[in-house]
Amino acid sequence: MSTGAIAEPISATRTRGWTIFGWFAFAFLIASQAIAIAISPPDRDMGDLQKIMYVHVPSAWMTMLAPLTVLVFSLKYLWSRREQDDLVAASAAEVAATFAGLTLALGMIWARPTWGIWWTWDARLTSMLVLFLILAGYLAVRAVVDDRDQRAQWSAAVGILGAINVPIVYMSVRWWRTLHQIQSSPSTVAPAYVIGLRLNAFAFLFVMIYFIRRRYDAALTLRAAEHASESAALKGGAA
Amino acid sequence: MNGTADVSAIDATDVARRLGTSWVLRGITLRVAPGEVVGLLGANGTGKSTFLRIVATLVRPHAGSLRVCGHDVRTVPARAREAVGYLAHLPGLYDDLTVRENLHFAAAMLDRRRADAEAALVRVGLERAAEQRVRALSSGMQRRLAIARLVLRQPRVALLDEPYSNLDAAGIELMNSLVSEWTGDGVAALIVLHELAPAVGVLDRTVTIVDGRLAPNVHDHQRHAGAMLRVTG
Amino acid sequence: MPWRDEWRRARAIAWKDLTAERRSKAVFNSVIALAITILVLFGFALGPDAQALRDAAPGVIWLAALFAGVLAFNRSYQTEIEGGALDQLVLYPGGRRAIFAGKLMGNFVLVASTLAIVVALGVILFQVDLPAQWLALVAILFFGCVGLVTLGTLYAAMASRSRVREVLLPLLLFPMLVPVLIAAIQATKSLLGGDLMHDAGAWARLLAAYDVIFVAASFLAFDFVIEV
Amino acid sequence: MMSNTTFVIAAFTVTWIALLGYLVHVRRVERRAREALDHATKAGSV
Repeated sequence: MSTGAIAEPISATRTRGWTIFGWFAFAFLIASQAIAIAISPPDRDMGDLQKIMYVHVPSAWMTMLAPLTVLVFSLKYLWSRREQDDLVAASAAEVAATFAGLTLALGMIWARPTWGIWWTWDARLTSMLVLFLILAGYLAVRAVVDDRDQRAQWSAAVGILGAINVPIVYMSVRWWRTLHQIQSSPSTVAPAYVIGLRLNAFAFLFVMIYFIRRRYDAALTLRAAEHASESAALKGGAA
Repeated sequence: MNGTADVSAIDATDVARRLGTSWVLRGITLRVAPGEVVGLLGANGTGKSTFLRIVATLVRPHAGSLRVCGHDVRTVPARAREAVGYLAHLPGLYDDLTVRENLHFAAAMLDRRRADAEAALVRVGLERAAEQRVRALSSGMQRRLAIARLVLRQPRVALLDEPYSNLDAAGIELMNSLVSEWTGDGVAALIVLHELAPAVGVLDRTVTIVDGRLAPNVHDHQRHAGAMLRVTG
Repeated sequence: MPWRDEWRRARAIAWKDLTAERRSKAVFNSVIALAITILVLFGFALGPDAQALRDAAPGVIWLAALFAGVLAFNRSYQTEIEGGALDQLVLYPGGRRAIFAGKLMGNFVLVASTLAIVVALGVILFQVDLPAQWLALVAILFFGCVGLVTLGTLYAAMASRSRVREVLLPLLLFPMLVPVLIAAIQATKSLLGGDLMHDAGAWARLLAAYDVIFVAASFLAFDFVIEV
Repeated sequence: MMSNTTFVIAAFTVTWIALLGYLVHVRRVERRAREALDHATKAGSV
């Protein structure tokens, strides 16, 4: 039973702080993309396709990082029973699903010119699709259950087992793929691209942190509203 | 079990429970001593059964505190659960198993001997129907089997949700004799009632839920007076 | 010794589920009917050509088991919920893991017997010739079934108590079972082909690891799932 | 070569659509939450 303190709404000063961080994150992203495109060498055969990696790879990394956040905060919730931990896990799951969807779209945009088909059962792409479905399952559980504690406990269980399964899914899919054709990973990253990639990876990281934080703050406000209307109803009843 | 006199069987303070955003229970404060029988009255939908399920640790309170036999339902629900026996509105039996099999299953789950199960069967008068599938039993007979399970469990706190519904006169007599027997051993009972008549012989007092809280009640029978009441009631 | 009490309770629950099921056959008949229907429909879908059928047989057998399993998992809790029996079950003293263990064993016997029938029928319908190492095939079927039943029983404890149980259970279960599906189907395929590449062993190890991880994780998670 | 550039542009466009789209979603959730909070606190104090 979450006897923890009811989550209070976020104070105004903290919001302004995070808004500044938001602007910084997006500015940093624009800068990173511009720099990456500028310094990447003109490619002989692939045209500019390598540049898609500047968004595809960071997005895939975030899609791996966000479920880890869900795992950590779900475990923390089961331990502390603090509503805040549950709300962070839920926010991270929603952001993870968004990045997973983006990564899948970018994977298809990458596959089309590279292999001439929109979808290939490539190990990473397929694992990403399974991860997307696992996250959809997590969000479905949260949408279906009304009681706050039950929703928190069930989604924590689903989140933890889902996160444990991510590496296993990737391993089984990779084995399944290598049985049938050599691993079709993009050619090893030329050093010139590494800087661009790393820059954009940090940019995506800042954007993701900002998204999770904003979504968490919105969830806190919603929770405070629920708390206020419930205590109002409690007092109202007595009048 | 800890039969110390001072530990109250049920100690509820401002127990509240929501359904969505509206409050079904706004703040129930009730103390039931061991050996006491309390009737819980209230119109339909006032949360009588909900409160019973909270005491049975099936449902968590959204606010307030509750101790059953001294165990806090929030911190040690498992200990509170061990002291409780819950006769629900639904019989909670397995239709495809026979009467005896249902009770032997309960005995296995409650770590009781099969002989205890047979004794409970006799106590509720179901020994002749022992080999019948529960599916074939009338609802009154099914309730007797649920009561037998309660006899087998020997709870410290008996939570009875409208136990008299679809019981015949003999069934009501059986229920009341069991309750009297239990309260003699210091077992407390909280009985959700629709109408007072069948239970009047065993009730110490009644409380009524009005608008999510307990209203102080006028029918405060004493059990010995109850006998006289039954004649006139 | 609490461990022995838990085991006794789990056995009692499994016995109760299976005896009730043996008598009513309510779940078993519908599960078998669904599995056979799926087999036959895949037969039509994949065309009469024997080689195509033979290649697809492992996949079809496991998909039939998966869909039939979903039906069985939801039903195993549903009958308890409707009669109010789940409340009584949860109120018995002692750990809730005995409930999970009991349900797991009950569901395993149900799904394993379904799988056995589906495999037998699949072999006939899809003109599959059984390999020499049929024992290895049984091991694969066993490990795959354990994975399927473990997560199915855990997630059904949630799905069966929610409004949209028919949708929620497959949505939760199928993505999580991707490793089991891939490993079981690939191992069955290589065994049927005589395991020339000797990879059936590798798949079996992956399946076994998956089972160990998720049986342990499900037992730990069950307390949080059955409560509230 | 022309087609490759279009795919690169498509990739960046899709990325920004997704990121800004999620930002719009979060702001909508935030507005709904704040309205609910104002409504509740107003009802409470009345």
